[in-house]
Amino acid sequence: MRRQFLNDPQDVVPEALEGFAAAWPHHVRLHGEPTYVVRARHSPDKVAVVSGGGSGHEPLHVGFVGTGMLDAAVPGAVFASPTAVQIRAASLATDTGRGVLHVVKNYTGDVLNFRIAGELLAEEGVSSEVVLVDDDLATDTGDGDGPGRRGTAAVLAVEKVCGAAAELGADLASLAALGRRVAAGGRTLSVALAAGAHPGESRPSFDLPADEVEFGVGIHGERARERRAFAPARELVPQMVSPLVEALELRRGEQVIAIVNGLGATSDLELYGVFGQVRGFLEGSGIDVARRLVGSYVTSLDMAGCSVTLVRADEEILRLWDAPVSTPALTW
Amino acid sequence: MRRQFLNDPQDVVPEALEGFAAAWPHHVRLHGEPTYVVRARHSPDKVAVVSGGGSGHEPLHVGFVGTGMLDAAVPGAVFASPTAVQIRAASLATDTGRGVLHVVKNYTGDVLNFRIAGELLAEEGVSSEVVLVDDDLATDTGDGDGPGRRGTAAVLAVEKVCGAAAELGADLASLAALGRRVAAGGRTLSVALAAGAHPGESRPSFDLPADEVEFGVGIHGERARERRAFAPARELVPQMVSPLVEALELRRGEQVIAIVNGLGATSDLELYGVFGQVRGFLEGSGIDVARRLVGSYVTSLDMAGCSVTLVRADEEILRLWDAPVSTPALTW
Amino acid sequence: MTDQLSPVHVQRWVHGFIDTVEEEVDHLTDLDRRSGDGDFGTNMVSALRRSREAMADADVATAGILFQIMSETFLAHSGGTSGPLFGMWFREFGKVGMVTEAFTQEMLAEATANGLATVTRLGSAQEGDRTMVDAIAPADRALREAVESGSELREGLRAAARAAHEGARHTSDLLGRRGRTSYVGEAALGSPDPGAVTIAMFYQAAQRSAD
Amino acid sequence: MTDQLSPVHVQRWVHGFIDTVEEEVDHLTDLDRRSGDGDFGTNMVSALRRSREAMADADVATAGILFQIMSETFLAHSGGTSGPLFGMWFREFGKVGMVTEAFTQEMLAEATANGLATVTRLGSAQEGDRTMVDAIAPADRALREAVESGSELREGLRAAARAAHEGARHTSDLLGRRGRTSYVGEAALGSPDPGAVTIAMFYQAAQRSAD
Ligand SMILES: Nc1ncnc2c1ncn2[C@@H]1O[C@H](COP(=O)(O)OP(=O)(O)O)[C@@H](O)[C@H]1O
Ligand SMILES: Nc1ncnc2c1ncn2[C@@H]1O[C@H](COP(=O)(O)OP(=O)(O)O)[C@@H](O)[C@H]1O
Ligand SMILES: [Mg+2]
Ligand SMILES: [Mg+2]
Ligand SMILES: [Mg+2]
Ligand SMILES: [Mg+2]
Repeated sequence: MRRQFLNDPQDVVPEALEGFAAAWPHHVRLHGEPTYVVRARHSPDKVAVVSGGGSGHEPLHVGFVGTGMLDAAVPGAVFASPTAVQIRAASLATDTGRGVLHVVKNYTGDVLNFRIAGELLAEEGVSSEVVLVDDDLATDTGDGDGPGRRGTAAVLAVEKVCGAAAELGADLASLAALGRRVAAGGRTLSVALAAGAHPGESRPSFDLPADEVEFGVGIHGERARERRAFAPARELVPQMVSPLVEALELRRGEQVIAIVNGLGATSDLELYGVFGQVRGFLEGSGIDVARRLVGSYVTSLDMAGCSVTLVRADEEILRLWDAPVSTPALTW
Repeated sequence: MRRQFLNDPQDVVPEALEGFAAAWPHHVRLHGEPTYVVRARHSPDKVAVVSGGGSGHEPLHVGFVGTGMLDAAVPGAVFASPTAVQIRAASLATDTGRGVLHVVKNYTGDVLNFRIAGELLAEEGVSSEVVLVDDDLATDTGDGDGPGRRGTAAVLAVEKVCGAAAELGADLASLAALGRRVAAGGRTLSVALAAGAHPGESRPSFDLPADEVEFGVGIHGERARERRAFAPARELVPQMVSPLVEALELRRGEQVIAIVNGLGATSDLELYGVFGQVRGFLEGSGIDVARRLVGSYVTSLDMAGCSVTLVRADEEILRLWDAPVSTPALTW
Repeated sequence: MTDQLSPVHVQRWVHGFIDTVEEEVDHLTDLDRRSGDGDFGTNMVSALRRSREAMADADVATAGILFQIMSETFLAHSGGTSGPLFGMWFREFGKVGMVTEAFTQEMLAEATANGLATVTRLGSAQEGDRTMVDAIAPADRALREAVESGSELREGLRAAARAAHEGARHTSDLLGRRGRTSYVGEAALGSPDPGAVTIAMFYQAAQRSAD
Repeated sequence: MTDQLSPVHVQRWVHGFIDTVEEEVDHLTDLDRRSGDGDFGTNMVSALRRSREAMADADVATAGILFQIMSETFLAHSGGTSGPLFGMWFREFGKVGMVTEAFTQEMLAEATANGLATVTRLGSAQEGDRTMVDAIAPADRALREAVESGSELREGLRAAARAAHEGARHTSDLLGRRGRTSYVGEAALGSPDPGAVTIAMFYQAAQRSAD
């Protein structure tokens, strides 16, 4: 039995957004009809960085609106893409004439609606570029014709790095190139110990036998392609990290940003334990964990699980990662 | 079936602490034997603010070590007080000669061990004061002889405000008075929808029927005195807020800091929804939500639930609340 | 009778289309259940109802205005894959009819061609992939031919409606290669693609409006 | 035989105490199960074993050193309520015996009185609340009397051990008012408080060491 604090399940997103905006009045403003969230302090003369996607992944994306990261976030319904009109409106609201960078997780609906929004914007003379984030190694089929890898927690790195560069005045083309470089160097693997439940539903979206984990799970309650044996963290973590290192062809001496991300119901005790193991594994392979982030940033409602993301880093990326950021969910 | 990312359940706290320290090298240092966490940048000539308690409440307390908040945090085993020797060592490590403020949640073990540590410190010529935080309205029996109200999320406000005042140079006596004032003006009520599970245990610490919530639950997996009917947030939230307003005797025009806190497995969507209702209720009563914090700060492993804390505020408290803070879990 | 679709015709067309979809909502949903996730009918009807509400206050001065309203409504409110695609589809009709009072056959052919281009560009589906494109492409060919051969509007619309209908029917034999139906494989064989069926209804309503 | 407890006696005392607690671990745990959460015996034994390990390397130059080691070990490692209280209890014996080589009866009375004061100050329990205080207070009175009446050390220790034992036994009839046993109420009646029983073992071991 799963229950939540909510009223009408239909209203969960609008009610949460109102609460969110009221909680962070110095950081964000909520716009209604169409719905989007923008920075409270508009920044003149910079490329606008805009992201969005289905709700249920909080703090993503609304939690990253603020100085040094997103200019606007466009939330859809739970696990459903925002509409093109929302995206267009958020982009028009934040465009300063220098164009809009759309950071998009690779899901059919998101890609479609952002692409449409881009066309609508172009007709209004607003230039935009899409950075597609497709880091989920579990959906890497090598099949060029399919939908491609899903987008998950690496989106955080793209938003942070591009947000910082935009703040420093980068133009749209170089931001797009930068974002694509970060995304290309990011891979993620996620493991679920228990599914989350949709608002208002008492059953989790899948059931797992006691001796198995969902290996390579997504963030929309869908099952993974694979189930593996449940095991202590010291055995599960290498199964997650080792394929990432291979896929990115990381070599000794290379630097990475490591993100250990809780999927909703995972305790900090566990996440920090996992991070310790991730770090141990990488150091054992001679890879330098130059930066790291541990916490629940890209969630799947109240799923129990965690993801490990590695993002190849260089001096420019690290400098932008380190640049000041002030948002509800990330501040330094 | 509840499962976690862990190795030997015995090692969960030390492993998490190592991961935590590795994740925040610019903020904290981990000391072993006895175990405690201190600020990476030692600040000279200020009263040290030290807190601690059982683990399983992360990010509390270790997540609040840093500039403008705690100088040290002393974690015990899961749900068990740290020892007096740990507390003494952390206090000696951070004392600059101006004394140590101990912020203590009201639990027998914590109170006892902090009190003993205070006596040990006194013998070594280090002065210390205890601020006891006892905000849990559910355990307010009016019985002067009992253990008194438990300490829960109001500890966050005490640590933030006292941490800021200490940073500004306040002396031990005035810090203690300030902390007691904040604590006296803080009350909390917590509701659980599902219990958490101890590391390594597959069963939650209690089971709830589908139509009931644990009303007035604590943060150690213990049951509440009362079960109430499960209801939409718009009905549950007033049941939480209204007694707080009454207990604090808040009047129209008064200012509060409101903290809506997730107990571990509660999604941001829900917490922000709850905050919206808390705010609506208070505004309807003419009470000014001068500041607010929404997130999972004082948890009970992976418990599904949330707490609402109100802290009476005045200009001094708000000024100190607003003062800069830079810790793993709270930064502005 | 007419070689143009005046605003009155367009109103008949659009409302006729909405009426048909409303009547067939269960059927459409059932088709999506066989080949996807079963939300097509409800999604479509809810967006069309919203459109109808928005049209109530509209000043029907141009041939395109109703399509523009449908387009904005679909783009603003419709989730799923088909919502935005239909939003962009209607948009092409709105654009072509933006400055004039009536649709000529040439304009309908142009809007169809533009719509086909837009939908294929955005959705990357080819004819034969078991999508709405399988109804649009034949209608596009029929209208193009009608324009080239100089046949009259009603003829052209009848040909387009027939072509779209045949195209939709033919999707029963196709394996899905785009959208959710691509996950279902052979299980979808035997029933047509709901998006394609809806396109057929769109041209059927156009034809009827001209009769 | 002796009017002082030399380091050798103290060693016999301390190890005798630890031996007894180890032998009685199941009994003590069972008592805590009846009146609390059932961890008393294990907690106590694990802290005492650690203490024994730490004592192995210690230079037994003063009468108090072993108690100091026990105190530090209990304060550093023992959870629960009794751990830190026993840590502070042993500490008073360590302090009184810090600068001399042997315990006189006066010193034992002083340590007991200080221990009583410390435990009651920290735990806020009064005699009669069903805690270790119910064994300490009678022992304190017995030693105080022995010192005043000038009886010899063995006499005083015998009286203290008897008093502590009687005090502990008497807790069977008490309702708990401090610590976890206060939640249990009447269910604990009929079996004594494990903390008090342990204090009785402590004085019994002292008496035996002097024999
Ligand atoms: N890539 C595509 N290009 C064109 N049409 C598509 C594409 N993918 C799906 N469709 C159309 O969308 C219809 C399904 O719409 P809908 O139920 O809203 O999608 P979903 O529920 O899968 O998001 C299909 O019948 C098909 O005609
Ligand atoms: N307030 C108190 N003052 C003195 N002794 C106490 C107090 N509370 C408990 N004790 C002693 O502690 C013993 C229980 O110790 P322990 O099992 O470690 O406690 P718990 O498991 O309840 O934390 C009791 O038998 C009693 O003698
Ligand atoms: Mg569908
Ligand atoms: Mg759908
Ligand atoms: Mg016990
Ligand atoms: Mg215990």
